[in-house]
Amino acid sequence: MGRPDAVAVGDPLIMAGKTWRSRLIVGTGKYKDFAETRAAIDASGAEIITVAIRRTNIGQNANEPSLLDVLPPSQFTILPNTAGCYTADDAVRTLRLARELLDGHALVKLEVLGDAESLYPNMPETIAAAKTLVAEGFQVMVYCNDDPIVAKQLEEIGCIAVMPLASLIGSGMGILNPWNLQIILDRVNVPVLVDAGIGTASDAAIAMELGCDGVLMNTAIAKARDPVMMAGAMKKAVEAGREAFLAGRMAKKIYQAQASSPTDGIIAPRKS
Amino acid sequence: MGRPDAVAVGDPLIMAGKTWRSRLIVGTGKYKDFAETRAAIDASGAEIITVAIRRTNIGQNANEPSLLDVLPPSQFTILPNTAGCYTADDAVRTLRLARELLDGHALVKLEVLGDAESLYPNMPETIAAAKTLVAEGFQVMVYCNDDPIVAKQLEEIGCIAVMPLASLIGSGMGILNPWNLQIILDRVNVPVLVDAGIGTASDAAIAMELGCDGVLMNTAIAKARDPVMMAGAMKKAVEAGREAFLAGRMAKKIYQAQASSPTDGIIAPRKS
Amino acid sequence: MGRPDAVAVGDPLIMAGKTWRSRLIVGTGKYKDFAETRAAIDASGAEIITVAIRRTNIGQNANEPSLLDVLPPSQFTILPNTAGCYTADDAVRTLRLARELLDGHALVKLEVLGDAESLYPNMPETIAAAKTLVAEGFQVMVYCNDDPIVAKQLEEIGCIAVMPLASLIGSGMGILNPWNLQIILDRVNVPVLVDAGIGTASDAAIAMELGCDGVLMNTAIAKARDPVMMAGAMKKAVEAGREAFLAGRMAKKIYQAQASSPTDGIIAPRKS
Amino acid sequence: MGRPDAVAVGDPLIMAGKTWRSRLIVGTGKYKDFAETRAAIDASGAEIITVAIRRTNIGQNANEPSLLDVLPPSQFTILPNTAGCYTADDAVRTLRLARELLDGHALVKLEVLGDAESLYPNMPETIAAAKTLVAEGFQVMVYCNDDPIVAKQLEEIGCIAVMPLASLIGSGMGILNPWNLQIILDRVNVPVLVDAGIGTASDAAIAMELGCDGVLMNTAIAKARDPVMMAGAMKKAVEAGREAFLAGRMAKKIYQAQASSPTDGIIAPRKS
Amino acid sequence: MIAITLNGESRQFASPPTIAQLVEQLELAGKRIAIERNGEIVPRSRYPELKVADGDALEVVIAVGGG
Amino acid sequence: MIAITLNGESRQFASPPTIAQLVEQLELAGKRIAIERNGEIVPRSRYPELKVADGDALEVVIAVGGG
Amino acid sequence: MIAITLNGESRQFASPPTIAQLVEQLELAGKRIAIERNGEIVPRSRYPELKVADGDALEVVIAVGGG
Amino acid sequence: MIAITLNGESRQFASPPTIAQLVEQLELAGKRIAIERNGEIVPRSRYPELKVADGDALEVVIAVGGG
Repeated sequence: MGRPDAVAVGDPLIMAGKTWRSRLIVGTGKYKDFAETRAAIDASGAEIITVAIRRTNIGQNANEPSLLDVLPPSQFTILPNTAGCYTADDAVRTLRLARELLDGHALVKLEVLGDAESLYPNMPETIAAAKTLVAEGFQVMVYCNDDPIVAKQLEEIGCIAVMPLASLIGSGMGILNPWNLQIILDRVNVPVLVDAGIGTASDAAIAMELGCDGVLMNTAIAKARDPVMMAGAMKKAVEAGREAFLAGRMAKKIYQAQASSPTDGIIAPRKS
Repeated sequence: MGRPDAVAVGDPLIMAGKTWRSRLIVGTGKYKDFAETRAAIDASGAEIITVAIRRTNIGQNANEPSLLDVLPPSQFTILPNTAGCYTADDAVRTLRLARELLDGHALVKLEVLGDAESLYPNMPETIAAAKTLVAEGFQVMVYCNDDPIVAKQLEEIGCIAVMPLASLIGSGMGILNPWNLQIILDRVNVPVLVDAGIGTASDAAIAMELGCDGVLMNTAIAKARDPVMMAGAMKKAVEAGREAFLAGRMAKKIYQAQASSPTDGIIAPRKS
Repeated sequence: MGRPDAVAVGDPLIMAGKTWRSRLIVGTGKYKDFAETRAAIDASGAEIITVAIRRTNIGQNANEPSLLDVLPPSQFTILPNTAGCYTADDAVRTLRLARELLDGHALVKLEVLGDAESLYPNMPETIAAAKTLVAEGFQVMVYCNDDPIVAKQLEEIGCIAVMPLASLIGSGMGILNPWNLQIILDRVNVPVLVDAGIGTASDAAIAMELGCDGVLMNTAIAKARDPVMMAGAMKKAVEAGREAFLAGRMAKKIYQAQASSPTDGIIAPRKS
Repeated sequence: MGRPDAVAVGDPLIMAGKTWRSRLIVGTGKYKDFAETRAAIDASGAEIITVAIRRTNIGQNANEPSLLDVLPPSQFTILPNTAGCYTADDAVRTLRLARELLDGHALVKLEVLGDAESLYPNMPETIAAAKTLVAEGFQVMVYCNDDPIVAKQLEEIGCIAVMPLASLIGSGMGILNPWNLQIILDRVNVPVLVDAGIGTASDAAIAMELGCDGVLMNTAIAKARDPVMMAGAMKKAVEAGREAFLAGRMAKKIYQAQASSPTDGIIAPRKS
Repeated sequence: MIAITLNGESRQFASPPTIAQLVEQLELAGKRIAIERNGEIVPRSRYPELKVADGDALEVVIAVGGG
Repeated sequence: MIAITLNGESRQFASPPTIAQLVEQLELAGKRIAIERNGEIVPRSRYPELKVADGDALEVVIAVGGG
Repeated sequence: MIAITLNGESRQFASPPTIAQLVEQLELAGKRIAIERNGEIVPRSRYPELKVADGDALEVVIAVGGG
Repeated sequence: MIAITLNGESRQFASPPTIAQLVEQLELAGKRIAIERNGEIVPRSRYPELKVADGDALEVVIAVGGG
């Protein structure tokens, strides 16, 4: 390529004092097997990956490999989430377990869901959990609705990143309300990452072009017909959207277009 | 990156029997100077570049470098266009001059405009010009409206690619009617490239995700605040959109989302 | 209602020197039976109704009532169309038959389709038919694509109204490209009616708010669960959209909203 | 008109045990003068009108007419709001004053804003205020964001209607996220009215077509070039949208359109 | 004995009828119809005098519901 | 001599008036108003008897146009 | 004889094992797990000394794929 | 003395030059150009032999930046 890309010239994502070259965070669920999971995550270039915390199946497959064998904390920043939690209390307990599991790791993704059908976040419970977790020293990246007032409140509580949804988890509907994201970006100083709802590459590019600091996705990659190829597409889409944002797009003009070719020097119409 | 990208694994754009690695065609107008033009085109990775044909300024700056010194036919496929032509006759004469200028080069971009304010194509004149040019052995890539019946007719006339507009030339409005593009893609067998109207990276990705074979743009790169960075963004966006199309996106579900994390093994809610 | 509506204060649709109180033109196809057809058309308030011209079923049901018994030319302006015609010649012959059938009636709807799957108009054939029909003294309302250059050409040929599609016939997709309609409205002086693609009441309102002079629809009413109620909804929607256009909508402001309630005189926050 | 409209056949808006013929609630702010206010409200057909509660200008214009002289409670249901309140406490105090002012009137509109620039609601404060007001016997219609979980919670608290925003107050941006409104409508049993953001007639129609029980607006009417005509347009648009919802719209088909005219009986193409 | 094509179907007649007689036979008298013969309109006024000829292609049409 | 805050502005009185007298002075008698004293509603029925006290914060409100 | 709830299932033991012994039994030794007892985290360092008690509710968790 | 139109401007010559001589005069020799005379292309190979004639309309073009 004719130029060093934005990443190489130094445009890192900075959260909680750490820097990352990739602005794409990916989940590890819904894959066919661990091999596909690993291949897709490698193709995505993600440095941060989310994991869920679940009960062991007592006495079963004690010797099967575990997720963290395939995706070791030595190679990736593991971001434990609270998927499946519907109360502040369950979310807090889950992340305390995660911290113990990961040897004191503090960076976590908080999500408290409202109901199992929509998987829409329950913001009052999320706010309550965020207060507790911040007080306990967690570095909280918080999944939230696209309410700019709530997003600002989560920043004030001490969350290190706010992650509004683009659309419902697993819906692949893309960014349903870019205006709310814009208002959030105008108000919030911590990183804003779009989480949930991304369906294809252009959705990720649009999120970045709005000025978001990153994108988190899982289903869009895992449930593509070719997850590994889609992971590569998402990597490029996030970089393309970020670079387009930094490059400053042309103005939109519904009308009064100006030709890309000069308008003088046209050859003379032939006399008929 | 964890995987060879779609280009490397072999997904070339094939037109008129030739193959190209890049699916991004860029114009050479509206840049600050030739240096910026060259840097942006290098960053875009484009192999085909469009040029306009204009009268020389008699007796002026005889020694200044010319566009084709900066962008030599030995390094790029030069695609002469008929920008500024409002009749079939002027377009045909312009391309005959272009063929002579380029030593018999047959690959051309035909555009016949309807008026200077909208720059919307005049399809009846375009159809007439296409018939003449095909008869004279030109390989015609034709700029057209997004009418699927006309697009099919242009294919039947013998155009080697149809290039419907996304929106008005220079407007940067993006793809205003993806449904028409879809109908064209369902009917036309020659390559379909979106030409005109692309404003930012996600627009290009969307065009490719629809299944288009390529994208042609000029203003979106030349009139970005940083044309070279935007050119790199467009390269990635076109590749991302193409790979997303090939990878097969997840299904959209307005509702009934399925969680990305397993729903069993959730820890027990604490008795209160 | 607190005020005479726009119709009553005099805002007629004027075409070919005649005036109509209703800006809604409705088709007569796809209904359960003639009774439903009549009830829906009455509810719509339409004064102009379209009919198709077809071969009689020789020797069959000679005594069954015919459409024009139920919707007599004495009560409605009958607008014969050329639905089902794929060539200029068939369309011209069909309308000559219609003129004879309707005792020299000159007002007709010209449509020449491109293919049976999309029902998208074939504009080159439509243009050819329009020239012949205008020369033969027909008052041609022409169904067309949303190409502003072609729309202008149809006006110059002498068509008394241009009727661009909102989306494919029978699709109910609504207005897919309002920008093209806007460009047509900016250029064309004869009445512009949106024809085809309207799916529900708001689609009709949007068309009128853009400044269109009227709307033509069939499926949206006939294939609603309750066609008669939908017909009434469409009558109100067309009037609402027209009045909103005439009333001049408020400016859109993505941001910096101004409260609808005064910002002074707020009671004092209580000291805590 | 050919049929009694939906209102006449009995489709009242029922809230808190009362029924209203009109589903359009209008504000009384931003008008040129009281005469325009009254004329527009009459044209709108609204039975419920919102008012703000403000300090009297001590000692000034003691004899000028007051809003409630022009719009007496004997003719309209007065809906006092809490516009300008940024805390639960101020909102509660304002509505207690309103109840006293209106002789014990219990039906109120609660809104607690997040900041003066966006006027986006502060949902945590709104929830707190709603609990207090319901406990004090108010019938609370609550302005809220479009979060379906919060909307359900407000219903459970005992609000008699939830009123999610279409877009920012005074923005006229229309319905930015119809999907969230749909999810709310799927979950909430009390009436759902769209409040804030309506800009023109079609916006109101769309809200009703989604299945909303009503629409509340102020700026779209008051700041139209002709507020009285726009008020009439809004009346028709709300009725049109409601009737379209009840009538059951046709299915959308991106493709495979079916002609509205019969496809048999076409005259034979002429032998050439 | 003559043969014509009527709305795409073949018909024989011992002796060529006038258009008016043909319309009568088809029980279309008094109905709103229009007739094309060999691609040309046949004005209603001429039904009584005009006879169909061997090989004629006739189209007899009415108005039906359409959009 | 007492001082109160009335709609945010300071007011002095030689002797504390009743709410009713205050409303009279403000020429608001018979108008649709409501009054809050120190954060609590003052029922209209009690205007005649209730006297304002030194340091009272009063809010006197009416209904105005609003959305 | 004691009974505990382990990941929602009931378990009996003749004599209360230490957490470490329990982990051994479950063949989870050396694996990345975390344990909550009656709503409180059990630090790994205390597995050897801590004994489970009758009625304890234990949750033993691992990391799995999630979004 | 002859007159031609060159890119829309009038030019006189004492005696008609060849196209090659004209290109030389214009300092365009060796540059990528193309020439149309009276609506017809002039092949580069014929520049040396072809003379411009009185009333000729010539267009001399180059490639420039365009979209």
